[in-house]
Amino acid sequence: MTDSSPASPGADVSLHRALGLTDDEAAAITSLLGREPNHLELAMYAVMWSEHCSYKSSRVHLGRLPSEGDRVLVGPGENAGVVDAGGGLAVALRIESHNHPSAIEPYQGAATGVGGILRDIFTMGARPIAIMDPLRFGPLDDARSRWIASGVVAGISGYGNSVGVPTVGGELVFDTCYAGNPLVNVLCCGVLPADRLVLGAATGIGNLAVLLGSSTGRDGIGGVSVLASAGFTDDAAAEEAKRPNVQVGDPFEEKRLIEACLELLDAKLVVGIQDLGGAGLTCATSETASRGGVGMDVSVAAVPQREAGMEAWEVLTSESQERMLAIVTPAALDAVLSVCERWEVQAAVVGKVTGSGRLRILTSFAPGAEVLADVPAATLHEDAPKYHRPMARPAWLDDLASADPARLPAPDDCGSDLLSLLVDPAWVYRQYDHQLFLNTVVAPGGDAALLRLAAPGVRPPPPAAGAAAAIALSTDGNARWCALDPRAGTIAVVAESALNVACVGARPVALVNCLNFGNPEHPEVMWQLSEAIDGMAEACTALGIPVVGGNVSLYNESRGRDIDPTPVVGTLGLVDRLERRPPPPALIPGTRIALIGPPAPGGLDGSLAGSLWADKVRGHRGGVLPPVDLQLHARLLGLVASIASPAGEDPTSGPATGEPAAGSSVVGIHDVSEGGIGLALAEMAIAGRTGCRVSGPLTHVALFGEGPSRVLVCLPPPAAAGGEDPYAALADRVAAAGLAVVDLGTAGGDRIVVEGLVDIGVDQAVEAAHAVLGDALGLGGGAA
Amino acid sequence: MTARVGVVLFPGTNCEHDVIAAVEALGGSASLVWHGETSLGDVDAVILPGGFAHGDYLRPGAIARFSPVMAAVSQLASAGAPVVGICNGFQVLTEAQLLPGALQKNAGLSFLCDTVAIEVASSASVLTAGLPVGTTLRVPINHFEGNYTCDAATLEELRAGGRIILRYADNPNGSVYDIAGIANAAGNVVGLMPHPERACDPLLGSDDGRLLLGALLASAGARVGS
Amino acid sequence: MASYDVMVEVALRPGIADPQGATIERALPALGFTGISGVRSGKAFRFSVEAASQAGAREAAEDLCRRFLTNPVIESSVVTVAPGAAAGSGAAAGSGAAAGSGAAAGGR
Amino acid sequence: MASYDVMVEVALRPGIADPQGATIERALPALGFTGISGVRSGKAFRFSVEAASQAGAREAAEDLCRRFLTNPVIESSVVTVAPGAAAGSGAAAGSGAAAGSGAAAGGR
Ligand SMILES: Nc1ncnc2c1ncn2[C@@H]1O[C@H](COP(=O)(O)OP(=O)(O)O)[C@@H](O)[C@H]1O
Ligand SMILES: [Mg+2]
Repeated sequence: MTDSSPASPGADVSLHRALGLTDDEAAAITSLLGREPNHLELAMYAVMWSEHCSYKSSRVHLGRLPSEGDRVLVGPGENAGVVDAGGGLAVALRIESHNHPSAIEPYQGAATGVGGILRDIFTMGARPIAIMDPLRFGPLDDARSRWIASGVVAGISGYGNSVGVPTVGGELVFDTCYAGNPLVNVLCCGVLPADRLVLGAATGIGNLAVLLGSSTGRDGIGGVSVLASAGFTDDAAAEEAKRPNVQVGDPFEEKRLIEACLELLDAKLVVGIQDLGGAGLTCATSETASRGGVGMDVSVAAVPQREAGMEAWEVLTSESQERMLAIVTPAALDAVLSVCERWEVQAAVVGKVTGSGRLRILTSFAPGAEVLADVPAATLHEDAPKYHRPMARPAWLDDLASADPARLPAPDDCGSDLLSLLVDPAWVYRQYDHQLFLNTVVAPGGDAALLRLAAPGVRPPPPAAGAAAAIALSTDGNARWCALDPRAGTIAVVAESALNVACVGARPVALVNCLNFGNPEHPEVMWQLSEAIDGMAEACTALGIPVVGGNVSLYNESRGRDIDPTPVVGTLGLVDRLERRPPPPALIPGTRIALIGPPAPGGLDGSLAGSLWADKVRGHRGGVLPPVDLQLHARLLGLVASIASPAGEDPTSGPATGEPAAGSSVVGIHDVSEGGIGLALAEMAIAGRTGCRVSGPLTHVALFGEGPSRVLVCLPPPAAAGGEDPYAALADRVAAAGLAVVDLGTAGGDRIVVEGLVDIGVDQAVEAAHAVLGDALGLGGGAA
Repeated sequence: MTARVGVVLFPGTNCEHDVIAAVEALGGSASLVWHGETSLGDVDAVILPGGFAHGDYLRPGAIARFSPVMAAVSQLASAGAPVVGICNGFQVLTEAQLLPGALQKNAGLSFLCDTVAIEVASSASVLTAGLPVGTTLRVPINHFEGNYTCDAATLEELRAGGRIILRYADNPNGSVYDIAGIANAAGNVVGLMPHPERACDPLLGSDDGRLLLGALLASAGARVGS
Repeated sequence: MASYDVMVEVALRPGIADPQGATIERALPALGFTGISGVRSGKAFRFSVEAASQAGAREAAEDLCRRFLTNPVIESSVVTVAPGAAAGSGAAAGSGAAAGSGAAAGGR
Repeated sequence: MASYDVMVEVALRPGIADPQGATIERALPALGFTGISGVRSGKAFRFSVEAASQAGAREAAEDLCRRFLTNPVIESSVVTVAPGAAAGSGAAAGSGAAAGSGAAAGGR
């Protein structure tokens, strides 16, 4: 190359370090290019090879997750996983974290997190139909944590409602380990006709790359902004670059972008499409080119810019929100532009697909334009380093294991302990539109969300054999468990998530995960990550649930302390027939309450290791987690899904008789998780505004103990079930599945009574659960 | 005869498909009308559905009321045909001054999505015709700006004229006089914050909304017949 | 034609309930603020107007307030106009409280 | 102690995207408004402060801005203080554009 070769760098060896690249990485770039990279090229590699974009610390471990299954149409590696739902429909699923942005500007951090995950879904050709928001904050007595929590909830509400996608569930956890570093994870699920599936690949030499949506500003230039302080630009720009890189979400732009993109895809006007997320245009252009095995020429001048005087590296690395890159044939361009015009979506041809395999950044498309960067496209995307970072089992785990919480003093009053554990997340989810699209059969508040499988513009599946009628979604994580034993804890988390889905009558078919961990340069953190992945792999393999996607969020630490390991999973379940609402997680007056669980001695009791009670009441986090018997758990999932099934009548039982299906006499159901049987009973009492009188659990350990594979059910008395004893019928099925069942007592009245341990009013419980969040967060959480 | 309902789509509207599904399930026919159209086409009634027209930027309805289609909506309203604004649609109708008053932020200063009890307070509207006063319905609400506000004289006029058609049993948003829905003097232009289309299937928790939308289709159908 | 910087303050009319202002006021004691009362919340807009004169710019801005930026049922506005420094920027920095006494636009 | 009327204008920092301002600006031509550009949207608060001096009132108001009314990461504020006419009212009518040049609180 002669005149048009990229400007050569100064002899500035510190630049790559300032950009976050190691000396070895810089050397690798030089050898890939066969020459020194220039500043722009270095900036592009820096963002693409960042932990966030390249998964360089986690990639060597993620490969151990099982990702194959009959229903998996698209596994990890694409923008979202896609699962075949039968009947010509598919479900796209993806989870992402927006932890760090939310710590700085909670509202916009969370809002842009929602925006980003939506784009991952509609870029696959799917109409987003549901959002979930697993949230973790510092304790409510910390003013900054309250400010973050209320801002995050407002941001999800503000963006999700306005963009017109219902938020149907999530999690809400307050824990000291998240003070200063909240976890804001967002899951999105979409529906598409299986034949509309598009991938983010550029193909067809001569095709055009069209940038859709917002203008590009200096948003989220992040680490790259140090370029300025390295003397890359003049002083005024250096000053400007110190502005915190906060992005502002525009749900209205995103809504128009969704409608425009789905219309383009429906009309088959694009050959590939990709959202712009982290690393902005650099990522979208290099990934689409790399996946398509082609090259691309990109014009900086063609990119609509929101601010004057932007440098090429700013345009190429900006993370301005609400943008998409569509690959279209020249013949389709006019049609594409007219769809965009109708939806008032800005569209500009910024790139051209070439056969060179190289990503070239040009000042413009005019003849004689300068080439600002010229790199093999695939190297940005595929040649990022993979690190086998050192791992070490934390020394402190032995101490934690020997700190047996069974030796903690028993409560003076189990009833008041129970009241102190209650939190009603309704204060949060009442701020979310969870009903749009008329799909939400089980809204937030149940064990899992249950949605009709349908969406505007996507025909509902014909009632063909094998076509799912509904989907169930649950997100789950438990850092208390994972801190004691990341492998066993993650197994328990996957087990719980699958059970939540079963409780609304679904069978789990796929899972996505968001691995929130501390600093990967700490060997203990890498060990935790590796163990969690092994645990997830073991549980998913045993339960037959492929992992179709995920996200890794590292460097979650504040004041030098890593967060407890927090793998969060989102489980997708399918339901074949949907004719009634599944049993609510509520006590129903006049019914018998039974506990289903493992038959092993003590299996129904659980343990206080890593339990909510030990932590919240006694400030104790220790012990050895009870193991999960995954074979038994798989049988439990099948049993629970069938007794909770929302199918009206059992199609296998011959002609319709109007009788409930065998086992469907269960009228209330709730799994037992955090807080043990005590909390599960109280939650059911609150949901049903009905008390209970149960004998057993007999001790506070059995009352608050946590352990896997347990479910509470309500059964009508024999008289109401036409004389047959539902308990006996259930006991037969439970025994056949190799599980145990015990009769705990009856539901009714206005007091929650566990003989010898608890006697509190249902009203008291309702009030206690209700007051927590409103009191703490009601005034906007107070000052930062 | 089947009533034909035009459902107006502004950029940012999101309940249009739900409204169409509900109208069709009740035997009506429904079609989308793009906000940039100057004509509503052949329709007997029009619904402005919920959502966030133009992102609710500035104020809900503030930009939407300038859309070309609004002149046609206003004409249809003067001609006496049913015009119903649901949630964001109600906000658009007040901004367009087809209905009096304004909708402010909820008193609790947060978005509210819930299913609430509302009572029919007047049968003198296309949406409540035939429903006895006092009938209680369970219908979802879903809004941030649903706190109905008007001056004392307007409130008196609304009360005296039987134009307050729906009231909350337990006021969720601070609306004056627990107002959930109002009508114009002729009863053909109606605005309400609750979403009847979300209450048309027992599988989703309530089908009380069928009574309201059913009344609307009957009113629209009656005009066709006459 | 010259460029003028306009600031519009939109406030709720007296007598219209202001839950946001009231909520802020209620939160203040817990934050250690005392002696603050009568909190009212409103909106502020800044923009540039091309006009032949400052009076022309004000007229355009007041028309915009009346027809668009306020809902006269509940809101009133105050318009402040100043000769534009650099056209098109319109950010708040420094240029607050310019000359000209506020005139309520968007009449009843 | 005396009462001071405070006006706080909260604006997005320059460079931070303002979707609301941009949407309003895009809508203007259809409404027949031309020559208006650079629309930025913000918030306005008015309240009364009891303080020993005008400087004390300003200090209290700026502290409130920093700690509560703004997130300095994306917003800046301009505080205007004037001796209170009638304490406690604080509505926008008439009292706009008081003396005192705006000083940016919630600094970098
Ligand atoms: N942040 C949130 N957003 C929406 N829904 C939430 C949120 N947090 C909790 N929920 C809902 O509240 C219910 C109870 O949550 P949780 O106790 O975490 O359920 P489980 O223990 O069964 O996993 C679930 O339906 C959940 O979806
Ligand atoms: Mg559960």
